[in-house]
Amino acid sequence: MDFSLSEFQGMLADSVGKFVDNEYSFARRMANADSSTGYGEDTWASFCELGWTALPFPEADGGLDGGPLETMLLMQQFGRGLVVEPYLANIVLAGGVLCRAANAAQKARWLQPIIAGDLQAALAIAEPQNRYDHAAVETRAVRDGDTWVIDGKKSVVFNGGNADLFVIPAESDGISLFALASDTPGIDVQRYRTVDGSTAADITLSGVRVDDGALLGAAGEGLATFDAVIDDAILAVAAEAVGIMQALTDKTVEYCKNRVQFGVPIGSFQALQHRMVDMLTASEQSYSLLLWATMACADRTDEAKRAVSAIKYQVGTAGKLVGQEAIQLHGGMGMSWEVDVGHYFKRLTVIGQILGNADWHLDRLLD
Amino acid sequence: MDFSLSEFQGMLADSVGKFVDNEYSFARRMANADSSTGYGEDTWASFCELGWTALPFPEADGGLDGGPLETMLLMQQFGRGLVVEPYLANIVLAGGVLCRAANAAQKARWLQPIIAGDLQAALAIAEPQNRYDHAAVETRAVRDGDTWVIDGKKSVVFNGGNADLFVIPAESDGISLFALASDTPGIDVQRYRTVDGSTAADITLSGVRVDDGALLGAAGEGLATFDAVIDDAILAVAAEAVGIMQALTDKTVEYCKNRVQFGVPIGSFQALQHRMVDMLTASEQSYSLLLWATMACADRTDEAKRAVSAIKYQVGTAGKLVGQEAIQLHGGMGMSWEVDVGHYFKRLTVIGQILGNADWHLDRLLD
Amino acid sequence: MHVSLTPEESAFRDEVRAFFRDEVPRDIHDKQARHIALEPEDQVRFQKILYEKGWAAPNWPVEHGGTGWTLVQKHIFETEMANSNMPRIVPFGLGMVGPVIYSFGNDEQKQRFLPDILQSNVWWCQGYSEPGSGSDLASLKTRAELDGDEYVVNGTKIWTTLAQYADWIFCLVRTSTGTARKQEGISFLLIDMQTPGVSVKPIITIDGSHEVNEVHFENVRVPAANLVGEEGKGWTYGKVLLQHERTGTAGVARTQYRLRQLRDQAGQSVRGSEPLCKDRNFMRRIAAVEVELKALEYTELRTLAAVSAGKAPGAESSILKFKGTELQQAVDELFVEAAGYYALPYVPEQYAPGFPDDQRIGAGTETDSASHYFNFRKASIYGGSNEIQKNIVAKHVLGL
Amino acid sequence: MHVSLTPEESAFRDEVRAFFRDEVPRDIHDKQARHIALEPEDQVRFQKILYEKGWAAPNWPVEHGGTGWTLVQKHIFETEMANSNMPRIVPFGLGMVGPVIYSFGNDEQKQRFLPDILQSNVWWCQGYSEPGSGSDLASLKTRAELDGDEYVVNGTKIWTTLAQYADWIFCLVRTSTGTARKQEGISFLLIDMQTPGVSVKPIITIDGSHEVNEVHFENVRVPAANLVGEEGKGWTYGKVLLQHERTGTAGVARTQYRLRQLRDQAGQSVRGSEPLCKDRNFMRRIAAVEVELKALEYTELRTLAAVSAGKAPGAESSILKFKGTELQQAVDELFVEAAGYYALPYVPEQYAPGFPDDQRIGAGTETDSASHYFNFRKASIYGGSNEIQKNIVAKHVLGL
Repeated sequence: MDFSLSEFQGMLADSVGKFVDNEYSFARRMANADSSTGYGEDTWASFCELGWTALPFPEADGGLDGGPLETMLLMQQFGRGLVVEPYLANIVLAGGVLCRAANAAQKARWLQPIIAGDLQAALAIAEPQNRYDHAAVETRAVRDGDTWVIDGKKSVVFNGGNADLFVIPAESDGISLFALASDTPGIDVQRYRTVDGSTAADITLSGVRVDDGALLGAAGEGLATFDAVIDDAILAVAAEAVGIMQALTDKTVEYCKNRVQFGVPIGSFQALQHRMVDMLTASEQSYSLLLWATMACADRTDEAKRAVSAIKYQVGTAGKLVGQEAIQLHGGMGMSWEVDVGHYFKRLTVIGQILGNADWHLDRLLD
Repeated sequence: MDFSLSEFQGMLADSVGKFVDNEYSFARRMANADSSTGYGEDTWASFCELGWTALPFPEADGGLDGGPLETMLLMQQFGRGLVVEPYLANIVLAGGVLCRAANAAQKARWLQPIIAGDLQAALAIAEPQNRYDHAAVETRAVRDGDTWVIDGKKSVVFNGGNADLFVIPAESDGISLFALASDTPGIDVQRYRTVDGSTAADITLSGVRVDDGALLGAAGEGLATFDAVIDDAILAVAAEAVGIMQALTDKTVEYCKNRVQFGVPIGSFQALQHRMVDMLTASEQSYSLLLWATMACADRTDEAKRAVSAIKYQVGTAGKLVGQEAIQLHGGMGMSWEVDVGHYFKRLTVIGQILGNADWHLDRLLD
Repeated sequence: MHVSLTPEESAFRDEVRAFFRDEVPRDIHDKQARHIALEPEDQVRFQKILYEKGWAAPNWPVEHGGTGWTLVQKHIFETEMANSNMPRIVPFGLGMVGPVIYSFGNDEQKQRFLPDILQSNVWWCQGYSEPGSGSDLASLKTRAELDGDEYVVNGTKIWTTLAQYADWIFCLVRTSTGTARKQEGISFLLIDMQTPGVSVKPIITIDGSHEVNEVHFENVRVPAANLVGEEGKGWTYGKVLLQHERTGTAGVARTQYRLRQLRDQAGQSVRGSEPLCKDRNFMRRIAAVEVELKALEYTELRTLAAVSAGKAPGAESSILKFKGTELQQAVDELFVEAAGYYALPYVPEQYAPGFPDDQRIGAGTETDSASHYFNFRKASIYGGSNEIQKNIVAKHVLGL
Repeated sequence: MHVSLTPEESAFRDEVRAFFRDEVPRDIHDKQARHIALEPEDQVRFQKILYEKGWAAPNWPVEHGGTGWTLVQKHIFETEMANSNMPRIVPFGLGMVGPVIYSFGNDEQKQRFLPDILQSNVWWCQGYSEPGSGSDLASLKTRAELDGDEYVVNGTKIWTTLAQYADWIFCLVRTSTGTARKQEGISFLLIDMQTPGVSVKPIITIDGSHEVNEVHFENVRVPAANLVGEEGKGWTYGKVLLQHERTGTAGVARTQYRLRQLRDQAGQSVRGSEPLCKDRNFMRRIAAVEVELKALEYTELRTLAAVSAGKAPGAESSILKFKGTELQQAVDELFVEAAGYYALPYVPEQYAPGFPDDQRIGAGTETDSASHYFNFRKASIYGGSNEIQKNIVAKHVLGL
């Protein structure tokens, strides 16, 4: 048992932290979110240059061989800076599936361009009827001669409006994973913005026809990959949530030290002090559990699966408390679009809603 | 819709309130609880004189024709005064069954003496296996010629150690209700004190043999009576709980106004002020819901059944908050046997545990 | 003590219910059901229908156009209005400045302003908060200096709801400085928004909507005749108004209605899936809020009964405000959680008039849940933050 | 970063586990399992077994008898001690006065007191709180006036845990008055309980138990040699001790153990009924506490890692205290709720040695749940109330 960072980990955390502090102001973030793609293409190019798009992939695939701990360090800083770029969608989710399930040719075609920043991809997690049970896939892939015919509907696909490539789980005696170019005939994309300043899309697949070259891994055996990538994504957004909670706690304390009412800073009011202590505690407890969960997954202990649900539950409940209190203690300022706090709150809310909410994961802990 | 009290109701609330204020000091309460019976026999005699033991019974049975509202007014004051006497067990529970199910001869034999203060009775609600589902009775009554043979085990019978008469629900193609003298052969009584200063008993029935004179109402048709009496009892303890919460809130506010730390009354600390406001709110909300639930039952509206579960849920959750905060804000004083606050807290805890806890009743609201 | 309605009360309930069902235009019903924001004209049209019926101002004295209803009738009216999913009454005229004018204004002011308020001819807004004075309202700095028979007003009001539509604004302004207590020297002034020097600057809130504004006053000349009551006594009038406002903000009936909508929504299956109502944990959370709402309904009735027995709405109204908004917000949360992933899409255009229902993202109004949740975080902040309410209760109810 | 144990750490864990299993007498295991209160002799016997093994004081410096363990070893030891359901170490000697003496005492004091503490030869108690000074500890009034080479002590200490068994008491006393700050002029004094003028008066707590006391000092003459450190600096020493105490009171491993016991209990059927573990709502509540405990385990490890990296246990230990006690109390509540009606019986005699198990009321130890719950409401009050801890965090961590 050991909490110390390796040299590489220390440098990584440091460089992402510096980027967020020096290159990624709130104004920049809002401008990126307001752009046509909903993220900063320049910013993404910087991520590639800094090697972050390569971080979680094996060296053999041109990656930096990072694991859950490295992703955690990066995402925590991204949370702190409220980074809107589609790292989760593109690298952790779509990249994660490709890295695990694609063959060499497929990796060359899709994973390398992702790492290089030349391809945007998206994994379809949810369907309209399956709420948080990503394995309950009703989109069907049917064999027809040499081809597969895919029909179904996918909900709220992160980065779905920007993606050149969709990774689509479909039912075919088990779950199969397909990589589909977004311009494949039969794919209809309804793009929209999301409340956290990002973008997503609903996708309808109608008689989409592809050959085996689109199949990632063996037919009907994609669930293990799908599950593993979802777990990775949960750890990643949990780390992001922890970064957000830390930022919100800091910002709220700072605001309350400076906001004067009744002739004194409101931070001098004991009732508010105790509530900020509760925010800090929720944030610190979440960080502690994040460390445990991420290490458990990195070390592949028996507890790993439970740890993933535990941390998602934790950031769901703690995130709600910290986010709501941050708004409340900022008063009208917390309600203003012009002020960063509300945007942190909204992203924290979104994290609570995706990949299984707190209730869902607490329930999983009973089984 | 009308919140005003009738003249009788106003006088009743007034007289019980005055008794509690003037005749029932905390010292008296503790002495009553410490006596061999666990209650004050003199005090009980006063209740009879004042007519309170007759309150909920019809005039035809020698009662005062009170309903849920009158019981509420009395029990709320009893809560405020932390009355330890077995009004719930003797009058509301055992008396309630006798009043509803007994025939004239049985009433003359058992109900009249209860009203007169000459008989202590107890209704067995729980069994070791049935948790809060009072209808899941495993005690069995089997017909053998002209007699019934009863076998089973009853848990935590309030007033069970003092009772001359047990009212025992038993399964016999439906639930039958039996009135058994406590000295009937085959009845074993394990008497003990309870954490709220009262007494109770576990009862084992082994081949207890009685004739039809012991049967209250028709064989196998006792459940409706049993249910109705449990509902009455829930309303009664809810009113008691509201009285306790009001007392605890008042006592805590008073204590915090007087307890000086850091050179000022601790009631001047905003964090504690807001917590006392939360206590007040929980107490007021409980009182409001109590009014609704009791009126709904008195008026027999469609909501009556749900109202009973709602108020028991409410006093369970609010009672926990108010009780715990009262102790916490009293600090060491709240932990002391010599101080009344802890005893209010314990009674409130017990009310939360009996007749279905908050979780149980919230679940009933879903059905 | 009785919870049941008398036959007369039942008949009144039926009348109110039928009125909302039959006399309010279908397009308003329809917009409400589909979460389409009402235009100001819709709002005025609705309020004028109430006026025609004589029901515009149930809480006003009869001589000024009130209804003379009993407490129970008012409760029935509120409940039926919520159950019929009617628009909220814009409160600034009928709920706020109206009562101040009929309580503290002079006869000329009553004649001049009350009829237009009652008929919703004039749109009012409220100028209380300032950038530096949020919870500490009495520290307000907007100055009104008497110059002849006019006040010259300079300063900034903030969080002014719907000022972009307003014809008039009622303001707390400072008419003298250097008073012993900062609550002194504040006056209550009525200002025509068309007066030169008044400007409105939008504030966008975190849900992306434009509801609130900054209102700037630069040498705005206001006739002294627009002063309500005595100069320097504005704080007293404003406080009465705030207590009225707080009682109103509990919004129990409306939250109860929304909770029933949520129950309905949870009962619906999406493409054959098990409906959310099979999730006992979620339903327990609904039930728990429902119990608290029922309790608050009776807390409000008890408070109003005390008021109708002659007591002014006092510090108890603060409990209604903070508990009522907590429960509103609890229901908002449950809607967001019910929506699952469909809480994410931000598609305000699909809640604009004319957008075809079948092209909406998500089922029903799921995608409106997060915006509603974000927007209504304001509820625990405005009208005196919930923390201020707890201070009031601690001081004036508990005597701490 | 790693969560897994190294082979050496695993071996250490096995050694500790085997030690508690094999070297601690059966009667102690048995009493613990049956919730039978240990006699003081049992407690001393247990602590002496630890001493013989060299494990009496893992946190002490090696030169004074500590173990020299790593942070991880200490964590393993704590966890295994809890998992083996061992008695709690009586903290006043080993956990409190010992560290003060080896940190601030002179050599003579170290030689005189530390060996007896380490060997549990002497029972200590703690004289901090006074009737008028609870949370406001520094307002203490017990006076110690130097008279020749003796202090004459007068005053009253309250909530003194297990003073009825104590040989010695360590006290904060006021050695000078009229100081600029009330924290000044406080000294740390060791007093033999046998000294004339010391008297102990029991306080019964709401669960009916006798754990705490008032200790009165009437002209008690204490050799000046019993002053630890400098006169007037006692507050500093006492604060260090309190921070040690707070770190210790998190009690995560023990609460985790109790939660597993509760899981076992919930898995048992009473006379064929459906066991409580089928109640998903109850099990969700267990799981929620379990998550928070796991988080607190790592919060504690992080704090200790910082300490072992050279930082003194600081204000962060306050978080461990209030969160740890909240979770202890949450588990107490769950035990009460699991007991249902059997939370009611108050039968302390059945938890006395020699009472036959088969005559107990209720199954297992259900009837102990309410007493435990009542008794441990103290946890959020003592050692500096949880409110004081939050004040400390607000001031020293958040800088408010």
